[in-house]
Order: sequence, then C-alpha cells, then structure tokens
Amino acid sequence: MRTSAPFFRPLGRLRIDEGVLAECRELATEIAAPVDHLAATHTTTSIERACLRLVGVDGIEGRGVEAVPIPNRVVDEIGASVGLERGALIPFFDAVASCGGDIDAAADAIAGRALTPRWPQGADRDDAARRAKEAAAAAVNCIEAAATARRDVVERVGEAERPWLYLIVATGDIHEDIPQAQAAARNGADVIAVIRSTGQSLLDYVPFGATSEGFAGTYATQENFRLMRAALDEVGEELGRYVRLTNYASGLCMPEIAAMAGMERLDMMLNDCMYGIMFRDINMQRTFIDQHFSRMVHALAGIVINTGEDNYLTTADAVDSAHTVLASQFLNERFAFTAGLSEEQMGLGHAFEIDPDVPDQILLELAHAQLIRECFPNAPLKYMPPTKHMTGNIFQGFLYDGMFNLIGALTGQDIVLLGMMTEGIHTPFLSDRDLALENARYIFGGAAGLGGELRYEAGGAVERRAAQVLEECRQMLRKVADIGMFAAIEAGMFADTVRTPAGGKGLAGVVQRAPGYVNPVADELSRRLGIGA
Amino acid sequence: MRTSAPFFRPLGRLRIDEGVLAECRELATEIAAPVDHLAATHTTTSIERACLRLVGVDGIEGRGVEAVPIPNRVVDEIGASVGLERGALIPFFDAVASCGGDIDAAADAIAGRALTPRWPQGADRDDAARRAKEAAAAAVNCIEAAATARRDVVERVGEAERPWLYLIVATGDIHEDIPQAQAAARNGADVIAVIRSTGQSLLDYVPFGATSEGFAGTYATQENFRLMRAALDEVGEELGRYVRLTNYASGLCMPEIAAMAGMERLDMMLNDCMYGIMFRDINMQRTFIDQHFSRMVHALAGIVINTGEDNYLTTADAVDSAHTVLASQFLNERFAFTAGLSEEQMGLGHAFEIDPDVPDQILLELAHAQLIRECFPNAPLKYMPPTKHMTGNIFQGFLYDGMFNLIGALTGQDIVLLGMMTEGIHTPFLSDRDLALENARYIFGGAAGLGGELRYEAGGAVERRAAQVLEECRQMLRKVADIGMFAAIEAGMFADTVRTPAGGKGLAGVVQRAPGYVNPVADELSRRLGIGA
Amino acid sequence: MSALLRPYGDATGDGRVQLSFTLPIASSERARQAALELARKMGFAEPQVVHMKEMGPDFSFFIVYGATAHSVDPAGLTVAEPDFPLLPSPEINRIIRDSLKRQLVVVGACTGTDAHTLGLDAILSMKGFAGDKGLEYWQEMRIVNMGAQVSPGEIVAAVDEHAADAVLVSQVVTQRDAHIFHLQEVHAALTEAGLRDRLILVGGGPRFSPDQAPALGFDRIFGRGTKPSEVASYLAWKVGRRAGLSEADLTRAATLA
Amino acid sequence: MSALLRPYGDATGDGRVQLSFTLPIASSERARQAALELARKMGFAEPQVVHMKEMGPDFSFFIVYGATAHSVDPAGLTVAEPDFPLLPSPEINRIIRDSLKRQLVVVGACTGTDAHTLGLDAILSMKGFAGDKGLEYWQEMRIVNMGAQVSPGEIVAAVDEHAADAVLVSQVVTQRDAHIFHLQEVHAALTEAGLRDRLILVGGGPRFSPDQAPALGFDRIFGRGTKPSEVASYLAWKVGRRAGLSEADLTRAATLA
Ligand code: B12
Ligand code: B12
Ligand SMILES: Cc1ncc(COP(=O)(O)O)c(C=O)c1O
Ligand SMILES: Cc1ncc(COP(=O)(O)O)c(C=O)c1O
Repeated sequence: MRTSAPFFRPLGRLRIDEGVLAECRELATEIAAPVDHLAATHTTTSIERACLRLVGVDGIEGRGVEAVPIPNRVVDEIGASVGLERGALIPFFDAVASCGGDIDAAADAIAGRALTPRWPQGADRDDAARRAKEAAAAAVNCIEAAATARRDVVERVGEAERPWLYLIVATGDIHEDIPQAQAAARNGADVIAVIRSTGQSLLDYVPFGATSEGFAGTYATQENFRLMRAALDEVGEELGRYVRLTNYASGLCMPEIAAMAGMERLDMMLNDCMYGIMFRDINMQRTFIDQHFSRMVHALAGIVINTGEDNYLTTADAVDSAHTVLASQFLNERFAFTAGLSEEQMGLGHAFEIDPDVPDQILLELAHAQLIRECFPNAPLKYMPPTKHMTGNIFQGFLYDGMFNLIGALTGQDIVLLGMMTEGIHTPFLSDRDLALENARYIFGGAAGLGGELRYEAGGAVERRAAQVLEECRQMLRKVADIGMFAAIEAGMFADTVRTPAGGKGLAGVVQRAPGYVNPVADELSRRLGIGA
Repeated sequence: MRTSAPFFRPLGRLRIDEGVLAECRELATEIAAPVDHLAATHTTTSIERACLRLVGVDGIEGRGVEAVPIPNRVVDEIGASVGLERGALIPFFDAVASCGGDIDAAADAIAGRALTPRWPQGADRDDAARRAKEAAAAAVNCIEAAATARRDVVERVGEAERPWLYLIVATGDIHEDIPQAQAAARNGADVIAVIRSTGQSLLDYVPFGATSEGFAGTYATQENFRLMRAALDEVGEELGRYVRLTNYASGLCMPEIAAMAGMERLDMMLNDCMYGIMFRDINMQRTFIDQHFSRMVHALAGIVINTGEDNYLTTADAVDSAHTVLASQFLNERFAFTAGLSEEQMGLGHAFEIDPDVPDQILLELAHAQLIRECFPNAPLKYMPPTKHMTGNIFQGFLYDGMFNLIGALTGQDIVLLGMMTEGIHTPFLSDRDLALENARYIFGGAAGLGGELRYEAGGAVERRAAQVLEECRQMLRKVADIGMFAAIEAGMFADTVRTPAGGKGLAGVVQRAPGYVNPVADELSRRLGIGA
Repeated sequence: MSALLRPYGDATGDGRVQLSFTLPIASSERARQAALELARKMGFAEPQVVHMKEMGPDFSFFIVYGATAHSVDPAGLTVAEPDFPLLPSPEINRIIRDSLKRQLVVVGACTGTDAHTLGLDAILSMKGFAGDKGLEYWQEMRIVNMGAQVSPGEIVAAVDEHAADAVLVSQVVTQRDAHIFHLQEVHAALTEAGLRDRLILVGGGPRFSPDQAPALGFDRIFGRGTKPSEVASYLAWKVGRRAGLSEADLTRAATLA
Repeated sequence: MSALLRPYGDATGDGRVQLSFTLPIASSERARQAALELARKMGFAEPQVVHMKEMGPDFSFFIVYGATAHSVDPAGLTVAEPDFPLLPSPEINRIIRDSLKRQLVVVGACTGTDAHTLGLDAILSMKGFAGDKGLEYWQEMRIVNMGAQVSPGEIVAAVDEHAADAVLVSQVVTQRDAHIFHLQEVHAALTEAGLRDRLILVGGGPRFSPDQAPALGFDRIFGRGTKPSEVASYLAWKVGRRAGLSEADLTRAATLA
C-alpha cells in the first residue's frame, strides 16, 4: 500500500535565496576546475585496468590467495616495460596484433611474461591504435547497450513507483545474498545493494568469480554482479516491476568496478568524489582522477550515482556540519556534470543523523531534507537513515527509522535507503529487512500525500534553519575556493578528517600523462557524452 | 527531553466555517435541553448513595463476597420504607437526629434494620432538613477543598509541562499498581490512570477497602484511591512535579465514584454522557441522570473530565464515523456546561484509530486532530492512541504509537494517553510503559516545535477533509435534534450500537422526583457552581 | 527444507533469536550478567545484551540477541490440522437442510465480565469480518446473539428457550487466565443442565489456539483472525457428520480449511 | 529483593519474556506449532505466538510471549566487577609520574580490515566521548593513534619504534567473529615479537564484554559506552601496580569504577 497521491518533489516551500544558491554553484565550478584539470592530465593503474577489462581482458593467474587478476598483471607488465605515461592500450593492442588479434592470448602472453610489451612505432603503432580504437568503440557500445537494455526491460516488466525503497544485503556469501535479496524484492524493495566485504576498497585488484567468504559484506566481482542481476531480473519478471541493483564504484578499483557495472547492467553505483579520501584514506589525487573516469562510464551506462555525503555525519556532528553535506553535494554535482552525468543521474546523498536527544530533532531533519530537495530539484536524492544514534534499543530504533521515512515522504526524497532497527548491533537479519519494509510501507502509504499539503511559516524556524545551513555552505565553499580543494581537505574541512595530498593509499598508481598519452576508451566515452576528455 | 518550544495549541490553521461551528453548538443545546430536564426531575439510587457518602456514610456490612456497602443498605432501606422520590437525605438525617447526631450510628442502625426510616413531619422534618443542609455544606466544602488543596500542592511541588503524558496501570492488585505507577512517574508520566477491573461498571455498589484481585484492572475503591493518591504525592515531591491521578466515574456507580474522587483529590475522571449506554449497556435514562450529578461534583472539585468518544472508533470505522466523535463532543461539551464545568475542565476525547492500511492514514489523522483542536480551542483535549489496529507485531505497533504521538505534538493535544506496543496482546508490562515513555519523549522533544511551523495548503486535502467531517457532524446533530436524543441512540447513530430507552441495566435505580424532593447536596453544588439544580 | 528447523538470522542455521525481558534488579554489570545467565539457561550460546535500561531503582529492561542451541523437527509435531473442509456457501445451507430438515439454531455470547463483543459480532452479524459475511448470512442458520457479559446460567436458559444446536462463546480478556476460567464455567453449566452432549460447543478469541479445545471440553476453539465462513463450514460439517452424512457428501466441492 | 531473579512482566515472578525469530518454513499452523515448540524447548510455559508473518515462500517471522521457567541467582554469578579504581585526573598523572618517571606511551589502532575509527578516537583523541576528554588530555600520556586498517605487523613495528607501554586495539565489525579473530592475531604477533609481556594489552569495541579478556590473552577489554577516563584510570592503576605502588597509594581519592 503506497499512497493515493503520486510521487512528487515538493518545491518552493522555503523561500531560498536564489543568489546564494547561484553563488554556491559558481564556487563549486571554481573549486572543481583545477581538480578536473588534474584528472585530464593523469591516469591511474585502475583506469588502465578498467579499459583493458572493457576491451575484454579478464581472468586470473594463480590460485586461491595467490591469484592475481590478468588486468593487473598486464598493467603491471606494461608499467614495468614501457611505462604507463602514454596509456596501456597501445602497447596492449600491439601485443594483440602480434598474437593474431587474439585479446585473451595477448593478455595471457603478457601476464605470463611470454611477451614483453613495447611502444610500437610507425605502421605498428597505427595498427595498434586502429585496433584499440575499434575495440574501444565496441566496449563503449556495450556500455551504452546497458542503458538501452535497461530501458527495454523496464518497459517490458514495469517501472517501480517512486520513492524507490533501497535495501542492503550483506551476508558475505553471494549464494545467501541471492535468496535474501529476492525475499526483500518480493516484500517491496525496489533497489538492492550488495554491501562489500570490509577491506575490499583497499584491495588494488578486483577479486574473481562467485564468492562466499566476505566479512560484513560480499566481494564485488563481475560474476557476483552477474548472478545478482540475473536473480533480480528473475524476481522482477515475477513481480512485474524492475528491481534495481547497486554496488560500489569506490575504493582503489573505482574505475574497474564502474566498468564491470556497465557491462553487467547494474543500475546505481555508490560513487563519491571524496568518500575514499575521507573514509578509506585513499590518496586524494588517485580518487579525483579515478572518479572522473568512472563517472563517464556511469553516465553512458545510464547508471545513477549515489554520492556519500551521508557518511560525513557519522564522523561529524549532524547539526554543526549540516552545511558540509550541502557543500559536498555542490561539488559532487559539478564533478558529475563535467563527467557527462545528467541531473537525473545524480543520486546526491544525505542523511537523517541528528542525535534524537537534540531538541527539535525532527524539525531540524525536516528543514535539512527540504533544503536539499529545493537546492537540487531535478536530482533523484538518496536519503540515508539514522545509523550513528541507533543503539541496542531496537524498538526506539524502529521508531527513528519511521521518522526518517516520514521526513523522506514529506520532502519527496527519491531513493530511500531503509533503516534497520538492529543497525546498532549487526548486519541485517532477513526479518529486520522485512520489518523495515513494513515500516516504510506504512509511513509512505500514510504520509506521502501530506507532502503536497504542508507549508512552513514564513520566517519560521524551518525556513530560518534552512537559510542558515545554506549560508554556512556558501561560506565554506568560499573558503575552499580561496585555499583550493586539497588544502581544504588537509585542513579537515570535510567529515572532520584530515588528509594530505601525498598521503593515503594508492598514490603509486597515479601516473602523469605524457604528451603521447592515448586512451581510445576514454576518448570514445567523452565523445559520446559530448564532454572534453 | 521535551522540546525547545513551550506547549501551545495551534489554531487558525484550517479555515473552519464559523457558521457551521455555531450551528453545531446550537443544535447540541437544543438536543441537551430535554435530557437536562430529565436529570432535573429524576434521581437515582446511586445519586442518593453518593450524597450519603459525601455526608460521611461509609463501610460495609457482612464479609467477603456477601459484603454490602452501608450506603447501599441505607438507600435500599429508605427506598423500601419511605421511597426515594423525595430523596434519601431527609429520612437519613431524621435517623441521625434520633441517634443523637451520630451519622455512623444512624447508618448502622438503618443498615442493621434496628431503625426503620420514615419521612419526618413538622419540627422533626425541619430538624432533619437543617442537619442535612449543614452536612451538605460541609460535604461540599470538602469537595471544594480538593480543588484548593490541588492548587496548593501544584504550587508547592511544581506543575507538569503540557502535554501531559498519561499512562495506565492495570495489574488488578493495588499493591502491584503502586510501584508500577511510581516507576512510570519517575520515567516521565504526568498522569496515572488506574484501569478498573472488567465488570466493575456493572456492579451497583462500590467495593470497599484495598483490593488485590481485579481482572485486567483494579477495583475503584475509596481506599485504593487514597493509597494511589498518596503514592503519587510522594513521588511528585521526589520529582518536583505534581503527578495526576485518574479513574472512572462511569458505570452504575458514576455519582458515587465521582464523590469518592472529590473526597480523595483525584485529578481527572473518565466521565462521558453516553459511554455507559453504548459500551456497558447501561440504561440511558440512568446514565444521563447520573452524569449530570457527577459532573457537578467534578466541576467543584476542579477535576478535569475525560470523555469517551475515542471508544466509538473501536466499534465503528474511524473514517466513516469521524463525525460521530465530533458530534458527541459537542454534546459532552453542552452537558458539561450545564453541570457547571469550565472549558478548561473538558478533556474531550478523540482517538487515532484509522486502519494503518488506509491510504493517507497519517494525513487523515492529522486533519481530524487539527479539526478537533480548532473546534475546542480552550478544552484540554484527551488524545487516545491506536488500539483496534494494534496487532501482535509489536514493532509496527510501536511505530503507530509514534505517529500518534507525532500528530498529538503537531496539533497541540493537551492530554496524551500513551499507546502500548503490546496493546493487541496483554495489559501493559512495566517495560511496555517505559518504552512508551521513551517513544513519547523522543517525538515530543523532536516535533512539538514543529506544530507552530506547519500550515496546510488552502483548499488542500487536509482542509477539505476537516470541512467534510464538520459538515457531516452538523448533519448528524441536525438529525438527532429532529428525532431527539433517545431516538437517535435507538437508531444506532452513535458507535454503531443500538440501545432502547427502557433497555439496559440500572433502570430500576431511576426514580422520578416527587414534588417534595429534597437534596441539599445537589442544591449546594448547583448554588456554588451558579447553575440551576 | 532440512528436517530440523533452526532460527535463521542472516545465514542458514545460525540460530539467531531476539529476546527482551525485565529483571527486578537495578542496572549494573551484575544485572547484565544475570540477563546473560538467564539467556544461557534458555539454551543460548554466546548471548549478547545489546540494551540494558534502568527503569527506576528496582528494575532493568534487557534486549538480548543470541544463537539458540535448540531446533525443532516440524514433521514430529502433532498439529491440529483443520479436520473440516472449507465449504462454499450453498453447500453449507444444503448440508444443514439435508441433516436437520430445519434451521440450525446458534446461540452466541461473551460470557463472564467480558464486554468485548466485536469478535463475536464479527462471526455472527451480517456485517461479518475481513470481507466475509457473518453467520446471519446463511438462510439455514438462525442466530441468537446474546451480546456481552452474559452469565453461564443465561446461556443455559437461552439454549433451552431456542432449542439451540450450537453454542458459541467468545473470550477476549485473558489476564489471570480469565478466558480459560469462563469457558470452563460455561461447559460446567451446560453439562450440569444435561445439554452439553446434544450441542456443538465452540469457543473463540484472539489468544486461544485450536489445540486447547479438548482440555476445555469444547468441540472446537477458534483463534485470532478467524473468518466467519470457517465457523459456518465447521458447524455444517459437524452437523452433517452427526446426521450421518457420508464424508464424500460432506466434502463435495470443498477446499481444505 | 528475593534471592532468585525471574523476569517481571506485570506482576512479581510472572516470568514473562518476549521472543522474536525467523524459521525457514512457510507460514501455516504447523509453522506456528514449530515456533511454540521451540519456545517450549527454551523453557517457556504456555508460550503464545502473537505474530506470525510470512516472508516470501520460505520463511516466517514470529513474535512470541511466554513465561520462562528459568530463574537466576544474582549472588551466584561471577561478575568481572571493575577491579581498578576510577581516579581523578591529577591522580592519573601523578601515578604515571611516580611509576615511570616519564610519559606513558600508548599505541592505538583498529586492526584487520576494520575501518571504524570513531570508537578508538573517542578514547584517544582530545575531543573524547560523552563529555569526557580522551587520553591525549593527560599530559603524562603520549598517544600514537595509528588509525584504521592497521595490520598486526604494523602494530608490532610501532610498539618497537615508540617503545610503547600499552597497546589499545579496537574492533567494531563482528560478523563471523571477525573481532575475536583480529584480537587473537594482534596477541599472537606481539607474543611472537616477544613484546606481549612488557605491554598492557587492551581491547575494545561495542560488542565485547569484559569477561572475554582472559580467553583472548588481553589484560582488559572494554565494551559499549566506555568512557576515556575509565581507560585512563585503568592504565594508570595497572602501571602503578607493576611499578609496585601500594594499593592504598593507588586508590587515594578514587571512587570505585
Ligand atoms: C475494541 C476493544 C475494546 C472495546 C470493546 C468494544 C466492543 N463492543 O467489543 C472497549 C473500548 C469497550 C474495550 C474495553 C476494555 N478492554 Co478492550 N480492547 C479492544 C481492542 C482494542 C480490540 C479488540 C477487538 O475488538 N478486536 C477486533 C475483533 C474482530 O477481533 P477478536 O476479538 O480477536 O475476534 C476475532 C477472533 O478472536 C475470533 N473470535 C473472537 N471471539 C470469538 C468467538 C467465537 C465463537 C469464534 C468462533 C471466534 C471468535 O474471531 C474474530 C474475528 O476474527 C483490544 C486490543 C487489540 N488490538 O486487540 C483491547 C483489549 C482486548 N482490551 C483489553 C482490556 C483489558 C479492556 C478493559 C478490560 C480495560 C478496562 N479495564 O477498562 C475494558 C473493559 C472491557 C470488558 N469489561 O471486557 C485488553 C485485554 C487484555 C488481556 N489479554 O487480558 C486488550 C487486549 C487491550 C490491552 N492490551 O490491554 N476494549
Ligand atoms: C559510524 C559507522 C561507520 C562509519 C565509520 C567511520 C569511522 N571513521 O569510524 C562508516 C560509514 C565509514 C562505516 C562503514 C562501514 N560499516 Co559501520 N557503522 C557505523 C555506526 C553507524 C556507528 C559506529 C560508531 O562509530 N559508534 C560510535 C562509537 C563512539 O562507539 P563504539 O564504536 O562502540 O566505541 C565505543 C566503545 O565500543 C569503546 N571502544 C571502541 N573501540 C575501543 C577500543 C578500545 C581500546 C577501548 C578501550 C574502547 C573502545 O569505546 C567507545 C566509546 O565508548 C555503526 C552502527 C551503530 N549505530 O553502532 C555501524 C556498524 C558498526 N558498521 C557496520 C558495517 C558492517 C560497516 C561496513 C563494513 C559496511 C560495508 N560493508 O560497507 C562499512 C565498512 C567499514 C570497515 N571497513 O570496517 C556494522 C558492523 C556489523 C557487525 N557487528 O559486524 C554496524 C554495526 C552497522 C550494522 N548494523 O550493520 N561505518
Ligand atoms: C560513496 C561510498 N562508497 C563506498 C562506500 C562503502 O565503502 P567500502 O566498501 O569502501 O567500505 C560507501 C558507504 O556507504 C559510500 O557511501
Ligand atoms: C468514559 C469512559 N468510562 C469508562 C471506561 C472504562 O470503563 P469500564 O470500567 O466501565 O469498563 C472508559 C474506557 O475507556 C471510558 O472511556
């Protein structure tokens, strides 16, 4: 039972100062420019691996814990022989040429050191470039086909009504995840996210095949993606409603996972311009470069990105730092635009994380959620439930989740991640999820129609709070623009966390492009997206 | 943690048609007139017993299940000898005179049949009348003193902030009730109601002494009142906040229980003009007569009555019958006025009882609650939680209770009876109550400040629903006025329940007053209240 | 499905169960240990107190998660599977006609001090319950709804007066086992009056379970969420059996309840 | 208070407990009976299934109330009562000074793949927790906060480098007992490096309970809601004891933790 009223986004409820809004966007553009320049002049090991995967390189070498994915081996060998400054694709397709056009054979030969990559010259170079270009076009076709295929399936089985109820599964075992995800879909989930095993984000490779041994999450692998997408397609047919699948294009392998997501028709991806920096201590240069590439893939694959601003409020105070969420959203929006994402693909994240003991907590959450709704009228906002203040009191926690759903309903949030009453205790039980859906069905059914009815007192507490957060955001962006993005992060301006430009994991994988850098996949992506590479 | 904003009653939020409102009040006056006339021309065994109790008759004759309260014995003997048409007080005080002015001795003598009551004549009559009048004045002083004493205690220990959180205890054993009530008060309850044992309302006498064997409730006895009031005074001193006590002036002994409540300084009493008729099948004449007397007592004792319209929605559908609640409130208001109650003593009842599966349930509940708030701007409304649609799913039930609290907070309900997550299962556990308080503290702390902020779209769904209910109420009152109160009840217009004027329990206790009827207690009450007897 | 059932939290066989309870002790590490010990006595391996809340100076509330060591063999349970068929409406009327050659007379009441009539009304009145019409709907039944707070003596009198075939007793209040006590009272009064054996005696209420019938001397007891059509089917089936109708005749066009 | 503790619902000794769990079986009367049987195996008298909810074709969720037959003797429990005194701030500094004649060096880390630093930061950083300042606040302590995802080898190296006196390990993720495993790894690495004995080894995280310390080879383990001042007191007390300070000297001006 949803509601009698169709979903809509209530706007114009708070008299937002359009001047401040415009200034925030200008500041974000100003801040993003040098970072985008960085991305345009660098590549990373993971971007090169992603491109190899897209043109068909896959598989592993070795077994068990010793296993190394072939894309890693190939990029490592190219790096060691000719270097990565001019990209991996030309040397790779040169090898392909010498293997009679067989991509697998070339990859195996390089990985097995039977063939040493070289930078071809003259006609060889032109041949490799032609091959690379053709393969890139095919790869990019395949990504674009994901978007078309999704549209087709949705049209055939039926689209889910908004808001989309989003649930996570996290057993660690894909075979246990599948029935749980199907059960959740049957009970009303519109989006399933398979949480990753702790630590995957720090792996500088993507595990291979179906997996069953994650901790508090299941490894993101291409095979796991495929299995879950198929399971959800099956249940979607049964239900007459397309069930979306989400994973994480985040961590050291962000570009590769984005590529896998494109190939396996995932629908949404967690993908943030700063999450890895703040929460995984991944080097900031690496992150900014990787996110640009991965976003181009998402853009073309019709994937909705989900940004991670909600996480800020787990480390910082949700009242004091409300404006940092908004500031990061303006930045994520800017970086998304420059990577070719449309507004309707920007699942900007925010969260209901104010301490329930704070007086007027519900009023404040409403003000924040409505403000964000008004700032991004065309974005499918992703609204995250309370986590930090969830305790072992599952009854009270169930109620917090209900108030979260209510604020979501009243402010027209598009993607609603359902809270779990046991958030303070363990990764969700099957029944936790079922109860969460019942909670959401009740609240959305009962209150979504109210969203259209509510007005707030002009100059009242809700409006004043919203204006204050927007103003604090403007001031923050001003400061970031003054000192630059890197310095701002170094000053701990986001998530109360301090990171240095050369610190964190993965800097070694960042490579400045040399003048002759060639990446036909990236080129083709930007061409089709109509953006500068 | 309550909220940053002080309690207030949001008004003027719905553009209520003042004309319709005024018409409803006129119709209620028209409907009430003949009923009030009935009360003015009749008495009941319970009214006479109440008067005897007020002048000091108490105790029991016999033991155990055979025990009969002395007030019952005396009224029965007077009825059997001289009849009750002229009231019990003159014959009783005639007996007092003949017992040397000793009230106990006279009561015992009549009860023990050592003395046969008579209607005195001449000087004896005058003497009895004088004695009765003096005793009545003392009795009424004592009732009025309850109001003064309450004011004093409140001033000394401190007043509870509104809304008042109201909790029930119902162990059946007063000695188990007391620690539970104290625990509830310590955790934040402002009002404690001791639920009565099932069936007490049908007893045509009031049990005696401290009791420990009720079913799903504890017997209302004067001693139980005294014990609980003392326990709450004790905990109130400890907490620096006066904790109110509530019981039921309802059922066949409504007037007597009202009298006991006045004597023991209870603070609120469940007291409705029709509840007994509908839900206990008590004769309607008996009920209307009794409620008038009991309300005079409440009026002078400074007791807030709680009406029972919430109950209607347990038997009838809460959407279809919303207007019957409002109609009954206009009637209860009218009957309260004629009995001398001030608006601030009218705890008009209503409830959150719409099926949670009904689309827009939360919107509709908000519309109903706000409408009632606007219709009775000065009444301390008593808002009742969901009961009928509470199932064994305690998690979902906890959430319904939370939404109830929310609507209560947003619409400025004064007296909020907290829902129990186990409502569908058993009478409350100690922990159910504690969790309910935590629920309420969170919601009121988080949302009460929002009440001042909200406006509803002009001509929108909330306003339209409110207008519809008010209009349906007007039409219903019109019909009741046309056919008269008794016929309306006979037609099943309230609570979907059909009752006949001569049906139900207790008609035998109704006595038409003879021309010489004398009741100095009632006279003194009306005199001090400034109303016609 | 494996033979043995174990609770399922987020993995097959993990045995996870959630508990909550109050102990009459102030909150402390000792109180927490007491809660854990209690859970262990219930058979929990590695219980965890995830919430301990002081409720005044004398009580603490606990929420505990743990893995139970117990499992259940569902095949080994004696389940009071519905032994009567769910009959379509016309069949119910037909069977009663065939069996009695007159209307089936049903007396219904809430006994004791119980004033919860909604459950009984849901079964008896035309209005019915959950989209299902009540017994009054069947033309071959005559319903005498005595309402609430009816004493066993009044029920006996009504059975006499109306020559009832079936008595339906509702009980909603269960504190101190009031519902058990009141059904026993009705049973005793009918037995005493020598009426028990010629009657179909049916109880009902939200906290009953069907397996309680034999111990209380009732023919059948219905629990929470009963639909009127189930009760109608049961009565027709029972009356048909008593009249000697064949099982095949009785279950014509029936589905299993 | 009576010697034996029994759960309290709404009357002394009524033993009432609430349970919830999922069984891998479709909803049916048999499933309900299975839930009741499970409750009975846990020692419940007259359990009641108050809620049975089908979750897809393979699972049902149950809520059960019942009266447990078990009780607990609180006096008979072995409770890891805090054995160290809660010390006022200046005392903590004084004891460290008196014992070591230099700063106490504390190395803290979240080990394994655990990236939950908030708990450790709450204990270590100046900002602290729940109004209590973190260990960095005490001038006689030097804190090396290694952050998250630190391997046991890195911890060993840091202990060496900083000549640490105490190691504080945080573990928040508990799925598949990851927290147990990771503490064991750190213990093994320190033992192997021959450092274990000269260190105060402390663990912490929301799902630990103090009585787990001995089995894991830790000196002390802190659970949910730990305050930094408790940890500071513990470290000072432990260091003082090792330095041979008298119990009286150590508990000067202390309250019991
Ligand atoms: C409505 C209601 C009332 C109404 C009753 C109106 C009326 N005319 O019936 C009013 C407001 C009057 C009321 C009063 C009281 N109530 Co009341 N009330 C409820 C409530 C909210 C709903 C019950 C209901 O009607 N459900 C809907 C019907 C359709 O369902 P049902 O009864 O389960 O019936 C179904 C089946 O059980 C079965 N069935 C039932 N009877 C029969 C009989 C037969 C023969 C068959 C075949 C089937 C059958 O079929 C029905 C259809 O499926 C419940 C709480 C809840 N959510 O359950 C409390 C509840 C039942 N009440 C309760 C109490 C304590 C009282 C009072 C005693 C409180 C007091 N001391 O004042 C009073 C007094 C009543 C009295 N003397 O008995 C308690 C009982 C606790 C317990 N387990 O012992 C409950 C559970 C609330 C609580 N948690 O405390 N109540
Ligand atoms: C904040 C948070 C995050 C943040 C962490 C940010 C950060 N820098 O720490 C982010 C968003 C990054 C995050 C991510 C994840 N999280 Co997380 N997260 C939480 C959350 C909401 C709060 C935890 C918290 O910080 N509490 C506040 C601190 C102060 O309390 P504390 O940790 O209990 O610490 C206190 C005591 O335990 C003790 N203490 C703790 N450590 C130590 C150490 C010592 C030496 C001492 C003396 C004391 C001590 O003292 C502290 C103060 O009292 C919890 C849910 C919840 N409400 O508890 C989930 C939770 C811990 N997360 C969980 C999971 C699964 C994850 C992920 C693995 C999910 C995923 N697969 O993506 C990821 C990955 C993280 C990883 N690799 O480890 C699960 C763990 C389930 C389990 N029991 O196994 C939880 C319980 C949520 C859930 N129900 O699923 N998370
Ligand atoms: C943007 C983003 N990426 C990734 C994650 C999860 O991260 P990881 O798998 O790196 O722990 C989150 C967590 O919420 C996130 O918001
Ligand atoms: C006005 C009124 N009187 C009495 C009662 C309780 O009644 P009784 O004790 O008669 O069952 C209620 C129940 O809510 C009520 O609203």
